Amino acid sequence: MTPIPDIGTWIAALLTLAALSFLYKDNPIFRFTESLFAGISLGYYVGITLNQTLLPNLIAPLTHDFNQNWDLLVPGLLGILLYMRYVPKTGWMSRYALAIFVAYYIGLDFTRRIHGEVLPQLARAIVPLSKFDAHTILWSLVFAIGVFSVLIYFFFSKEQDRITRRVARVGIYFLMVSFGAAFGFTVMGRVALLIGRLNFLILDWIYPLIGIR
Amino acid sequence: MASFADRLLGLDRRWLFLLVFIGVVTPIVFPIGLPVTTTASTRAAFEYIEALKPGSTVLISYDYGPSSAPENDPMAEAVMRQCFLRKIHVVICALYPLGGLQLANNSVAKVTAEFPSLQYGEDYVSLGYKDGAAAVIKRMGDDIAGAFPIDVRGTPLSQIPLMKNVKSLRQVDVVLTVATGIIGEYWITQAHAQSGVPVIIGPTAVGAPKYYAYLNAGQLVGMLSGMKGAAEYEKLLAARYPELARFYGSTRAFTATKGMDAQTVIHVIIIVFILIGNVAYMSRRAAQRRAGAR
Amino acid sequence: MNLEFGRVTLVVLFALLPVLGIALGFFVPALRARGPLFVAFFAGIIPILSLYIPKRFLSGETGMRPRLDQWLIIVAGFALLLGIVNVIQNGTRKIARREEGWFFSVVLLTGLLVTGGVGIWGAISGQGITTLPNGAATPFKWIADHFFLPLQATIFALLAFFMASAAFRAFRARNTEATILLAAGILVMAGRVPLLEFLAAPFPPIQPAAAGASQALGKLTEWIMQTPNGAAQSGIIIGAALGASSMAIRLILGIERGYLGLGGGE
Amino acid sequence: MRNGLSRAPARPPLFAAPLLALLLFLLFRPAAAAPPETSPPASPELPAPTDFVAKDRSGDGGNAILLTWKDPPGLPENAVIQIRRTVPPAYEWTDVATAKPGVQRYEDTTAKDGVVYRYEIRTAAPAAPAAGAAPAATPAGPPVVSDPVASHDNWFAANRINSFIASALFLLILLVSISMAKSGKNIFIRRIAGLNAIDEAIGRATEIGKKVLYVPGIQSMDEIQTIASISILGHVARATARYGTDLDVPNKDPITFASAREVVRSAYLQEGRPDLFREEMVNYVTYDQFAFTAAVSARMIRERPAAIFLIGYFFAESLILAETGQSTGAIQIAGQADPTQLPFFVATCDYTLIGEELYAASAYLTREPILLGSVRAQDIAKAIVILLGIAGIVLTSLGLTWYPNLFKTQ
Repeated sequence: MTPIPDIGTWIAALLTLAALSFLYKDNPIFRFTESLFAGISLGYYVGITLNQTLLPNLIAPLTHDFNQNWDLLVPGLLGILLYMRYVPKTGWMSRYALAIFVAYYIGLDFTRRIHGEVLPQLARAIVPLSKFDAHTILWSLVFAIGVFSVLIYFFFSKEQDRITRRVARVGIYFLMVSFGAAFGFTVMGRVALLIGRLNFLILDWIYPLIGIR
Repeated sequence: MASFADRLLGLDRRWLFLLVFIGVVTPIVFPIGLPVTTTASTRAAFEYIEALKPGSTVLISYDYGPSSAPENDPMAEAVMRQCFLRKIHVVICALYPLGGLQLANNSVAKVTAEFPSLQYGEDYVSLGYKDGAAAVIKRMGDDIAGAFPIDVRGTPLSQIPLMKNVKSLRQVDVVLTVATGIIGEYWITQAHAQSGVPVIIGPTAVGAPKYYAYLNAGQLVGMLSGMKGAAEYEKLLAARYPELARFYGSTRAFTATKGMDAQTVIHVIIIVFILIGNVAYMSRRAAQRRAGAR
Repeated sequence: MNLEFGRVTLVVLFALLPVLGIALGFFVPALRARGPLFVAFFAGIIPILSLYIPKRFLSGETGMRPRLDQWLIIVAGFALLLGIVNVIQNGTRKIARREEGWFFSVVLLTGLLVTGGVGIWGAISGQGITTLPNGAATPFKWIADHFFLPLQATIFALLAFFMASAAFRAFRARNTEATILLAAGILVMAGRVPLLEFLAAPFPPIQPAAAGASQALGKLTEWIMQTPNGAAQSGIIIGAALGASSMAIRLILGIERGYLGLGGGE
Repeated sequence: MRNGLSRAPARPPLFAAPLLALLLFLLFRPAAAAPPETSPPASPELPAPTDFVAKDRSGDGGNAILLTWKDPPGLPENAVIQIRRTVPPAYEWTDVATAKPGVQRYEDTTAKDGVVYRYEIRTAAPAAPAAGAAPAATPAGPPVVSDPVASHDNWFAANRINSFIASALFLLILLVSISMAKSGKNIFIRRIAGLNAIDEAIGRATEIGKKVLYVPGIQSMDEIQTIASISILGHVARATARYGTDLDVPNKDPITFASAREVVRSAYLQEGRPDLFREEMVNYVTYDQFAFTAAVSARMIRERPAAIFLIGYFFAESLILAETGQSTGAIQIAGQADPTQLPFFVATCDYTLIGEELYAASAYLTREPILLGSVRAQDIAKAIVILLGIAGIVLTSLGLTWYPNLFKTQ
């Protein structure tokens, strides 16, 4: 660690302060910072995409072992097809690239839903009410009631009668406990982020600046 | 009363922002040292390392990124200080892809600077970063040099005195994984399960619950859960070692104890404001009802 | 040349069919909408079949599904340029017309061109975008470390402030639901930090009791997170997964086609 | 993870497995080869494992042989099972692995498809536990040799039969419900508050002459929530086209951006107002989550939209956007299917579409029979889930502990 903050630390510290100034109100310095951030971040992903996606996944395989990877020309062409939308007459061609991209990932997503979410979550909700002590049984019962009442809340195509309305109400209560608890649970992690930022400002910038080590 | 309640309810949120800011800055600059009670899992980790003989080897793996640094940094540093005081050898590696190595380098530089007599290569070694956590851990179980052929300074492991007797995880006495995300679990399911090396984990508070099962099953010898766990560890260290008590009482650097001060203060601020808001809301509603009844 | 069955099938489905569709699309306008939906069906069905059919041509390491995955990572890489073109178009227009705030568009475009430029240079020159052989940072990494990452972390850290203001405003006992939200929120917040010990600090005699209560509160927090919160999350996840599955099936079957700009439904 | 088979007793019947094994057995019946020589000589006090079977691991992508055996009674505590294999007709045994007692199974994933192997197992007890002792010195029991076996890739992942049945059943329910809805069956759909508010919010924006801001999440079109959001965006854009209200759709993902622009353009066309559509309505900001957040938050403060829609897949930025929007006094409607960010939307927005409501939205807004039929199908599926769950709790409580395993997937 250098005793006097270097230029990089100065830049980072001033940008940190400028970004925090948004909390007071919008101002030209924040606007400058926010525009710079938008530009740099986009440029950053240009570098990342080129060096970490296109180079290793497309260029390198094609140049090093074309015979094994000749088919990668197709995604290259599909990628270029996306740009057909900038020519009004041929805009419809780009639909092919979009359709393949979307449908593949949505198919993949489908495999995660019933297989990876519905069945395992259902298995989790099925807890025997005989094996353990009264305490555990009560908690298992609470868990099961929670899952099923929330599901009943999500019934759309049936008019609620007296019973289902009450069960759905219990479901809403469970949702509210969950939202409140999750909110409270998250505060700590967010404060840790702020501690990290202020640590940087105080320990790496201000202290060296005023000569405290 | 009602008008005061209205003013409270319509409070400019920037006052709250200012309070939060002060609440975090103050403990960083002037530590308060709020009381922390130690939990069994932290004590277990502490005592396990206390029981190691001088010359044993502890591996500390930096398995987290910058966003959880305030929670995770103090854990790694506290254990490192304990090891150095007890003349236990420390091997450091980093398995988290984004920024893990830089964190490890900074943190190691900071702590080793506190112990000027330490010799790199004799007392501690930094292996650097390797991509593909699960595969790396698996490889280290058989052959550490296979996973990390050279250390962070470019020296082949075979030429490093400390590594002479540490060929695989089997010769490591305990692993501390300071982790966010999945890498901590790899140490349990791969390293501990295959080579039997004891594991201590230092997860973020959000990640901690899932490790209780491993702790109960005896697959972990201890756990420092979140910033609170790290603060507990600092308290245990300060109680055992007067020099660390002096250090933690006077350091300018960030410690988990300061972090917990800030966390507690912010939680108190938020809870107090919620309560104030509710009192003001109730009194306004009561006033409105009275006005309506008239 | 590698002419495995799976690979050739991919090329037929996602190169030959589209080329054919485009060629015919010039003469039969109806195909401009139908063609993509037809191809989409095959793209969507491959991962689903692959879940249940472990045959190597489909699901093996170089089979159709993993290979299609590699393909589409490349397509996504190309897509970034779509956004960049739009940003440059909008920026230059603002500057050319001297619209309000045009100066900030200059800043934005400068940031984009400099950072993107050194990133492209890293790829062309072969020096990469991390560290140079002598251990120094590349210009790209230097910009990332001192501009990009601090800003990212700071905006992320704004959440600490917004958590406080949102809690103050939202956690009010307006009705039963809001009261439950409030109670759960306060309990969990109090259980995460040694709050009771803090409050008991000035009164040494009650400190042990406070420490005990604090731990009990911690346990209660864990119970809330695992039992009622876990149950509600399970319920949300199951319901949402069914909704997502039905949407996925409609999309793969070509019933849902709004995402292509083809209007809703049929 | 392919080790799921270790839970074998608790899973649905693998009818395919014995069938395949039989087939293999017929294909590779021992070709009357002389029993292979083994060395070193057996040590008589170590008992041999029994019931040794080597077969292709079923339902996988090939290159794996499954070995099962029974530990002999009276196995010494420090004993291990040595596993070796050879490629007949050559009989050069190579070490594959050692297994601890009690495991009684091993998956050899180094096998090559189509190559015929024979496996041999035997008990071995290392004389001294000291590491580095020569393996040749360990006394070993008599070997047991398997029939020849070869691995191959399979046509059906038998261990996924439960999810296969569930998916097929859901597809069936969906198609039947859609066709019933299309044939004119009237389907009720209950009120969803957040969706009624959409028109109200756009109406207010029109009154005060401010724009409508719509953020379709920060994920790409590879996420179903984004698709659902894009479909709601179509509805919002039709309304803004009808009322002549300004619309602003900032994007973080470039593919979502491309799709959103098509959808908005086509909505303005459908409403007969292509003159009102401007390309800048749907714009691209940046690919970084927090740079996007900063830019959109600033836009909220500067341009003060009257209505803000945050619908799609959001991460940590949810609260920054929603809290900033709240401070501008805009009507805010949020929607997300994934539960993680819902607490923050619920705390800061006027209306929040929770979980499945996001997917029911299109049906609710358009009342199209196909979409109503889908919602119906989802309800039927939920009813089945609830019934299976309640039945499960009753049955497991009665001691049928295998029941929940019917739903465990691998």
